[in-house]
Amino acid sequence: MTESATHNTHLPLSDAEVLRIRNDFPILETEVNGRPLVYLDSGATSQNPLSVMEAEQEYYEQRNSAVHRGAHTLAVEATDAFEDAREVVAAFIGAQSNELVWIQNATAGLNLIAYAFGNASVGKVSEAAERFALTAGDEVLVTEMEHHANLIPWQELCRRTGATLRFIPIHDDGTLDMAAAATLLNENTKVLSFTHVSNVTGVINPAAELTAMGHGVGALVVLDACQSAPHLPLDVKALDVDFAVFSGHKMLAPTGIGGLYGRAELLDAMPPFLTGGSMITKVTMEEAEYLPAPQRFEAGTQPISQAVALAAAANYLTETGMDRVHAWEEFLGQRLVRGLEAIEGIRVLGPASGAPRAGLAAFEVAGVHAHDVGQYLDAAGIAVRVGHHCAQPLHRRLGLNSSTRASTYLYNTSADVDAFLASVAEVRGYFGVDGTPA
Amino acid sequence: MTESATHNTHLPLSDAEVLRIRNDFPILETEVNGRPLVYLDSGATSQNPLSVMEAEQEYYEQRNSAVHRGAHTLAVEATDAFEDAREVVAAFIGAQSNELVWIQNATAGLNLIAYAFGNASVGKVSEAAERFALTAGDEVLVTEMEHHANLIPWQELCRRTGATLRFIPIHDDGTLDMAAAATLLNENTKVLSFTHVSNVTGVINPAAELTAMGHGVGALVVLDACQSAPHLPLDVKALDVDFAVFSGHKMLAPTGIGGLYGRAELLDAMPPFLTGGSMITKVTMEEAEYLPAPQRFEAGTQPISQAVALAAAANYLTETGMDRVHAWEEFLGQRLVRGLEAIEGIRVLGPASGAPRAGLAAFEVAGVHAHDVGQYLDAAGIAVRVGHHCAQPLHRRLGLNSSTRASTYLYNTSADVDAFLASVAEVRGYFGVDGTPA
Amino acid sequence: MSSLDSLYQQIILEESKARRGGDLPNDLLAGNDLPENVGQCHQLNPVCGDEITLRIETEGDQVSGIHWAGDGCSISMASASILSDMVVGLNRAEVDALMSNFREVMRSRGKIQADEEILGDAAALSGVSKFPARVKCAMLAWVAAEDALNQTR
Amino acid sequence: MSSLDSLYQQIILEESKARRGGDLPNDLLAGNDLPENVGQCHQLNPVCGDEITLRIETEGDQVSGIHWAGDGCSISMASASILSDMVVGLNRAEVDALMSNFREVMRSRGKIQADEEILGDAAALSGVSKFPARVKCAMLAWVAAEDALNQTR
Ligand SMILES: Cc1ncc(COP(=O)(O)O)c(C=O)c1O
Ligand SMILES: Cc1ncc(COP(=O)(O)O)c(C=O)c1O
Ligand code: FES
Ligand code: FES
Repeated sequence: MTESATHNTHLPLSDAEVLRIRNDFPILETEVNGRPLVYLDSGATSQNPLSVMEAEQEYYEQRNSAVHRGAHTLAVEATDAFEDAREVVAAFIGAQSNELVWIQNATAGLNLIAYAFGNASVGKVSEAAERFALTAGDEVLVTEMEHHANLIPWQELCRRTGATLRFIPIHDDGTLDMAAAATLLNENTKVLSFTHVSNVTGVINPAAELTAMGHGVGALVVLDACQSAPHLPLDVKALDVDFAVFSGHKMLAPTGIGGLYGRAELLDAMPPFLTGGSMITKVTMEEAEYLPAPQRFEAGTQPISQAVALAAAANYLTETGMDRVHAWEEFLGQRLVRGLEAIEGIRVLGPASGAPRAGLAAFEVAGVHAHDVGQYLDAAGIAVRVGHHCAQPLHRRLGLNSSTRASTYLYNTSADVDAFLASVAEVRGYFGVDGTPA
Repeated sequence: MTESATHNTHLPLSDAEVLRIRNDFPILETEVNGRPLVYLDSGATSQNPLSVMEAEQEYYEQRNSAVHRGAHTLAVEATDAFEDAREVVAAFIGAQSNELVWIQNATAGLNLIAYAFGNASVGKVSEAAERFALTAGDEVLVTEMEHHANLIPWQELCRRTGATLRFIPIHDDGTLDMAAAATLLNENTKVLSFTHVSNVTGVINPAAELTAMGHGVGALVVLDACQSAPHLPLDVKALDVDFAVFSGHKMLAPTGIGGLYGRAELLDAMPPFLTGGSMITKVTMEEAEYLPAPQRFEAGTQPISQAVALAAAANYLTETGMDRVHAWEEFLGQRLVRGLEAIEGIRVLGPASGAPRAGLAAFEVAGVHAHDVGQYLDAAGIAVRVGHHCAQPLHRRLGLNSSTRASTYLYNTSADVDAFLASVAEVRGYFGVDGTPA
Repeated sequence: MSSLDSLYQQIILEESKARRGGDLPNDLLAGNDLPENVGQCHQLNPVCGDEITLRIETEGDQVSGIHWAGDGCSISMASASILSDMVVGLNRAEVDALMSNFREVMRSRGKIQADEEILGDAAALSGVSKFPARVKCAMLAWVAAEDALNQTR
Repeated sequence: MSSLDSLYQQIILEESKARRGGDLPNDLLAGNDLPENVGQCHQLNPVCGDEITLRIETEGDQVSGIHWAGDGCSISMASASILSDMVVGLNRAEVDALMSNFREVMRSRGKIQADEEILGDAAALSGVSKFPARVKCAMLAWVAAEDALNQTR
């Protein structure tokens, strides 16, 4: 076990404890452009602790094999590791293990749902699958703050089925217009899909309330938990959502793995998406019969070692304590916003300081393009994300094309935030747009 | 660099050199049930050399980041690593790098093709995409020896579009009935999809000839290269196929990664499959415009470290020499079959000894169920695969439900084969079905 | 005894060839129009594709007959054979008790010692519990029997 | 000079604000009904979503005018501004030579030293070549110009 085992989970996180946590993350010790790395891009992808890398290494050195297929010992051990991982990760989000489907990433998970609904909408399908079918007149409702991953799959589903895509608008401060949501939801709404936390504004949507509203009109409710599962205690049962997706690489795990939660009853009724080996019972040249969920949705050789690594990451987070992680990031998020608000020429997207937000902040620098801001910070060793963050409609709504985003995680200190703020304060001067001669 | 760098690539592989190669594979040194592991299940999944594990570890310790998105240094380095990997793996199969799409596994790749064709078949699509559209009257042609991964996606595509699925039958020795192929191909055939090498019989199909026949009637030709890319020098351009798929975990790389080759012209014309971030140019709440290939088919955060690892695996194989790997496995394959033919009560599926086959052999043991055979071998530390190997129709055609399969790779010695044969010779006696009292 | 030998005990190998009760005729496989006192269930092991169709006949509270058709590994065939022999003559409560004991032993990963008093010949299947991948084999006929019995009145 | 300062040389910062040639009116963005001697091209940088629409007017073999509209980072704006200033007055062969030299320098990852004799003010953009993620920024206007010029006769 690495350092993390020594955490005192009774106290809130502190800079001192974060410094201990950082020992588990070798990449955080590297230098960039001759400066110690200040990694503030965990909203895009997070870094992996040693225990996660070791879990994967151990898997390849001791029990790598195809799962659910062989009678030999390695295959049994690989299968155990794989299914144990499912149990750990399912528990991490409050689900049962038969309700967790492995996916490549959240994007694939949202596509899985949209395509399965699409498959229920063409040709002969089972009676159970009919509830997922969409036709002209049906509506899919999303929000104006969605990541492209929770928007385009629905656009394409609507294109294929003739259903109509609608969206809940946002207020100027980035929060969702709940009054509009109430008006837009109606008996034609078959699907309500929304992000738990915005990856741009840091807004935390009232997920339980929205879900209840969606269920009130009989809609299936899909939660994009990409920015919540890694950062706050997530309980899909408590929220009562029907589906949820998240990506491993945003929560201390490798790329190539993620999770799709679906209520058991729904997963079992839903038609398959990807087809092939390991998800069937009986196959003839003419047709195939499918296994129950979750196997029905796991065609072909699965990302086994990545699932094992994701479970190690979930364990790392659980051992640290998700409530502590959340509280620490709330603290960092407020520090970010307060600091940015104090710098001239900066406009923070989303809620002002004091209002609830996740541990991230996107902003505009008057007169300096986001890519130039990012480049300046990079020269100081500070890694942030620039661009539209896969949320073009949201940026357009807020009147800009791109922004700069700093996003924190459990391994960031207040010193990271302060170094970032100090650098941002220099940007307009460097580019000669602060009124002083350049 | 590990041992492999010292290979003398002018000589054919030999047991002595294989023993050196084995030093690169830590798992091959483990014991199973108190006996040294004899791993003969590479047809299901292969083992990873140190250089592959190190490449991934190095990635996470030094440059893990989101690609194609950030301006910061880590993001640039991750993007370089990711795109360099694409170049290496594309070159490995004789393709250009813009013709290689990363996929989770071969199954996902075949589904990608089938769904993209399906998407070209509904609603308004671009003119360029029309050539992929299928309707009633169109035909998709596969073979009777396909893995479920190259069968069910086409069944489902046909179900959705009204097209008809046909198949080329096989001879009793497992080889393809080429006369039937010639008859079945006709101007309605829009797609011809076949496996390069059978994962059950070891038959190597005449891919270039079949491709020319398919093109002769204007069909698009898809190659399932799962069992060829890892084991023989593969040149998709020389074969002239339109699409090809393969899985990294069968070629010394981790799970969670594979490659889809598509002729540049086709990939650029084909509609997208998965949609979301990183594959778009412009997105509004109403619609999206898509990037050219390969990005168009790579939605969301990609399996970046796995791509880097797959490139390391391709390098390992190239340094060893694919012609040498192929020749060695031909030798092992013949040794397997000759040995099995000499044991009473064994029926080998596929071509008899002397006839060409890949380095694997599946067989039936008279009176003993395949799972019992596998269990017996496992107790001796020998890992083989039992079951239908995701090819139920092929097994049914050969008159059985399941078989036992031994499959070799570059790290197997003749001693591995001999240990396996010695154990197989004991099986019928152990289960009391050889006529002698048990 | 090696763990392989504890899996394939002599009695297992014999029972797998005896296939007692394995005499359900083909024309009854569909299981149509069953009278109230007869239940039938088809089970498939998705790992291997092996199948069994098992019919149970009752007289009042008692199992009066078991017939099945199917193919599978020695474990699954021996298990069906032993089950057929043991269950005929038991009443529902006795079958239930037997089932849950058997299931518990099978799922114990070798941790629970089979009680021959309770399990009789089925105790010979306890070696299976150390081979998680084979537990489904041993359970196949039992799951079918449980379901078939539940259909009867 | 730090590599950041070599990227953002004073002249770049100035040109990015000057935006010479950045005067293409909105109603010409569609680029309909262009006469033979006028070419126009729209380019989008997919990494950031920034766009430029650039129009080239020719008189015989010579470029007689450049006008563009667009927004982007300082590198892309400076590059468009410098290009507009340099290319007007050159003939096709000269533009071709300039383009290919500029492209070569940009793609060199800092390995090829820009020749001020050939590249003039555009040599100030050579610091970009050490930042692969920004090369597209510098090339955006140039790719548009190349395409637009190819449309003219
Ligand atoms: C011939 C063939 N095709 C397809 C596959 C599917 O590969 P994967 O499970 O990696 O998607 C396999 C491997 O199982 C195979 O052998
Ligand atoms: C809110 C949200 N949804 C979806 C995604 C897509 O995740 P991935 O790229 O891992 O599929 C992201 C991350 O980029 C995100 O922040
Ligand atoms: S292997 Fe099929 S039932 Fe045992
Ligand atoms: S960042 Fe968009 S053009 Fe430079």
